[in-house]
Amino acid sequence: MSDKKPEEKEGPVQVLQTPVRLEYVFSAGQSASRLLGAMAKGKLLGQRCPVDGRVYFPSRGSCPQHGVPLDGAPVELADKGTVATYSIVRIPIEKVPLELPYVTVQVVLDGADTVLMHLLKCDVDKVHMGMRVQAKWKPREEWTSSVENILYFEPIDEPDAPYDSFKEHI
Amino acid sequence: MSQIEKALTAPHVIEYTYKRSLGPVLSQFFTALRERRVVGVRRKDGTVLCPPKEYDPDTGESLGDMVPLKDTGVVTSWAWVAKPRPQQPLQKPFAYALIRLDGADTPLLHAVDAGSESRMKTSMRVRARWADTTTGAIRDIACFEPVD
Amino acid sequence: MAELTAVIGIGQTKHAAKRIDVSMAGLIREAAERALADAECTWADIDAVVIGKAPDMFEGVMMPELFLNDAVGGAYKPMLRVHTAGSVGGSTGIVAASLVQAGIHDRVLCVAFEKQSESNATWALSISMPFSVATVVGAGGYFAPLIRGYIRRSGCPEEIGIQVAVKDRLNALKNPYAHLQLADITPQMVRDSPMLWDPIRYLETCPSSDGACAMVMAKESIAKRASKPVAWIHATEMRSEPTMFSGRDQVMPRATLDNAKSLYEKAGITNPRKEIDCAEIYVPFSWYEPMWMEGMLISDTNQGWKMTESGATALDGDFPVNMSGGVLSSNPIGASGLLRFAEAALQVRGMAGEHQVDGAKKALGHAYGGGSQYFSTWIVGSEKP
Amino acid sequence: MRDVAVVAFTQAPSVRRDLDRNEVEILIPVIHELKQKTGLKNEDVDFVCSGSSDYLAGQAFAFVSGLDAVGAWPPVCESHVEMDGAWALYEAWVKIQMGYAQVALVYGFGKPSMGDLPITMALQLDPYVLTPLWPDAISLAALQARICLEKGVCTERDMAERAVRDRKNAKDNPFAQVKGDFTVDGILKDPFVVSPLRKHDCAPISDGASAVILAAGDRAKELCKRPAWIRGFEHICEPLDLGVRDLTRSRSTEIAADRAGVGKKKIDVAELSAPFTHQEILIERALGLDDGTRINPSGGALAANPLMAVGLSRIGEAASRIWDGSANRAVAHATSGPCLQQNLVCVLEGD
Repeated sequence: MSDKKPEEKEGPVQVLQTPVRLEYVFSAGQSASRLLGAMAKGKLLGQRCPVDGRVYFPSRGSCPQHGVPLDGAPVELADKGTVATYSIVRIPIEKVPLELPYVTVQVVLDGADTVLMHLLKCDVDKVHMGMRVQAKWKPREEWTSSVENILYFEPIDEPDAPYDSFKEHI
Repeated sequence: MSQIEKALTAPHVIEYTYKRSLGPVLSQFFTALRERRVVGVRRKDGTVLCPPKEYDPDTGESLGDMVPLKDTGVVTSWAWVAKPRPQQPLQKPFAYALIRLDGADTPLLHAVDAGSESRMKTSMRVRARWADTTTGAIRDIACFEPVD
Repeated sequence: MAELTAVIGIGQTKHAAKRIDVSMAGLIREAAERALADAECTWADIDAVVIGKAPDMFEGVMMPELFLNDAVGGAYKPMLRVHTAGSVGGSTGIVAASLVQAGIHDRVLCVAFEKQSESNATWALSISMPFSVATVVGAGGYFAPLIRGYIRRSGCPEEIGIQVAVKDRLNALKNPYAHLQLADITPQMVRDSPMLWDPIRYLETCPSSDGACAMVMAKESIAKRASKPVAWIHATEMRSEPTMFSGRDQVMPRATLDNAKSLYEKAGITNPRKEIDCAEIYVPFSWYEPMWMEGMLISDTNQGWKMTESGATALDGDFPVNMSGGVLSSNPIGASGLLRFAEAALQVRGMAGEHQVDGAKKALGHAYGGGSQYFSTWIVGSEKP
Repeated sequence: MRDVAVVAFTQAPSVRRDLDRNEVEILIPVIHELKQKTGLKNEDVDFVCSGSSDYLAGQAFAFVSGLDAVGAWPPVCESHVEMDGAWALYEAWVKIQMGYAQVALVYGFGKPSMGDLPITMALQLDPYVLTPLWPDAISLAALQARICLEKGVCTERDMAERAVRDRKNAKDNPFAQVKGDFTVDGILKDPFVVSPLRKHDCAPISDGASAVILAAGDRAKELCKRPAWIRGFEHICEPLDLGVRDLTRSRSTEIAADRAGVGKKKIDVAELSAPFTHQEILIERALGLDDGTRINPSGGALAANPLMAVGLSRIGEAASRIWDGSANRAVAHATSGPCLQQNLVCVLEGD
């Protein structure tokens, strides 16, 4: 027992602080594990929908449009692609290796039929739809089974892709 | 389906300290706890709820008539926790118990430090053991202890 | 086949960044008690309760309806908890209406809420999951590229986003329940506000609010006896599609177009622009007003911004939108959809106060959520369908 | 009321921990098999409803990815409850009653193994006065069990008999997790987990998923030789606070059973979702079941407890007994909340 008396003047208790901490073990699942395993070797693996043949990257294990598993042979993709759309972000977030303002992009990788959300390191005034970009990888010795092996994308010296070639991905 | 392969796994933690505003009735309850007192609330039929609520759980009617209670009471049920988890109120074997405080008609849930399971008994009398520092929270009562 | 159903009572809280004067139970009771009073009934008259809110992590309570059910008179009654992302408020209203329309219950109370000040929505929405790359924080980061897509397609001028942001805040000044009360708002003020996720500026985004909304729905024989005007439910509709698939139109998803077509068909509406008197649309970023004018087939494709530009969507325009001030002025996420539905009902009841559209007889309530993939809508009218 | 029937049911095997698949990967084959069984395509389904929990998944909006398993294209009329799939089925039944739909797909899924489930469930309590004490789900059930034991509602032997029965029945259920031949005397020698509950008194922790097709009138007859018609359906919620409830009975189940007409005629089969043995006894009594009813031919929740799907699976299992002709009238039960706070009762008939 303590003899410490609370101060009467503190006023009524109006707010209760309740800490919550829950620990989980998260599974990447079959499809993402395969993709991440390939990333450890510097490879980008897409998966083809058995119904319409379109290539998903990243794949979540099923074609959301047809509700079928994507369990066929993987398709290796280039680490180059086209910016479908983008945003310039001026709010900081942990873990993003770029300074504010930075660019987030939806990239259609060459050979893929879906967009990948990622970061783009470039002059924010230069970013535009159709811009050609390539992945900037971490040094090889730092590769792990992680999407973070790609630090960000960077512009490359290739002519812009025509709007019609990527407009369905916006 | 193709063969199931071993998947990658990783730890994932969700951690946040929520800030809960209390409203008038819970505010009085927690303010009293900070002062090492317990209050309940009177329902229309005269019975007293503790912990108090700002409404009658059966009818939805608003409540607000606060009633001072003793910090002693009687155990109406209990469960013996031999291996406490780190979040739980005591880090040695203890009982969770429903405790009807003197002056109240409904029991509240809390921990009882009885030392051993053999000392626990439904209808045993207990008294609040107050925390050294009180902040206005249910754990201002560290636990209850048997009254001999 | 469905029983004719009407909204006979509506209640909402004063929405604010932090309602530290109330508990979660107190917040939903404030809305529910007002809805009961409006419906001239008591807790005991309610047959079932439907509770809606967005993710449980906002308040840090798993299935909080379990501890809140008795706070809204739900003890020993049927209770359902709806969660369909941002559209959840709308879906909550639709589920409650269904219980009456199916002939199962006579009077149902629905309550939707969010007490965002218990935590921080941006935190809850941006919990980074293992194996995923964190690129952006908050919903604005997700929607900004889509808005850019809309601008590219439609040629929508930059001024439109600013114009909506001002219009909705001016409407909010007429709504005592609205969170933001920006009496001095001007286009210049919006233009000068910080660019957060280009092209979205700070004042083009919704606030983060504590708030709740409640409605009592009743079958025809009860609604007919009400002493106040009621809002008859003409049609409800909902559609969902996956977040991402190859070739998905993220700007103008098929789910919104299918939803609109089906809703109007059910409500017997052939020309929504003419037959609907006003609409309360889920616009969390100002650009979504023109986008959903198109998505709800009220405007032709790529022309929605011209409705904003011409003033048609202003309170005194020929198609007022977001008379209450909309999501841009109050955003208790889980309740936001139900507030849209409630405003549509208030309008056709002629009970919208200073933000009443004169003679409104038919109104649209709309909500959407997820990655523009969940849509829920209804049409209510002052006359029976 | 319209004639509405459960016409198809699929489930994933319940396992203690499926570390190799995420929730969607568990769900995909379940929904795929359901479509194959019935020959239904997405365009044949008018309404989709699901049940799941963000806190089990450790992620906000976790249910959204469930749509990937459905293949929700063209866009579907769809809703989600943060409840067991049994309540999703109730919502779908309501939609069919009001004429909004003819055929509905309902699913529930959960991977509780990802977290420390008894502690996760403490977040389901009153956040002001209960959660900060972190009473785990087993301790709360133990408080209720002691009251039942001390008031003579049941004995430890009665409780153990339920575990023995359910585990024995589960031997015939390839999807069940805890099964085998045990003796009452044998398992009563086991130590307490949280006194007065032993391991056999508690349902296992299970990862799993299940899915059901509901259909109205003639559509049901086309899809199923002997549809399991829903003849009574009700669910009731009590206050959460243990102190204001009579924990020696399940009042909410009694009310729901009465409104669903459980007692009107003999019940051949009952599938119960009680996660603790004493709760199974309380539910049996609230439903008024006697020796004439086969209880938990699948093993019930005590043999496999995939949260968010376990209640829906009870409806599927009860319907399966109608389909195979071994029952003509069955009752299924689902529960949610601490100590049987919220309960659902569904009566199914063969004709």
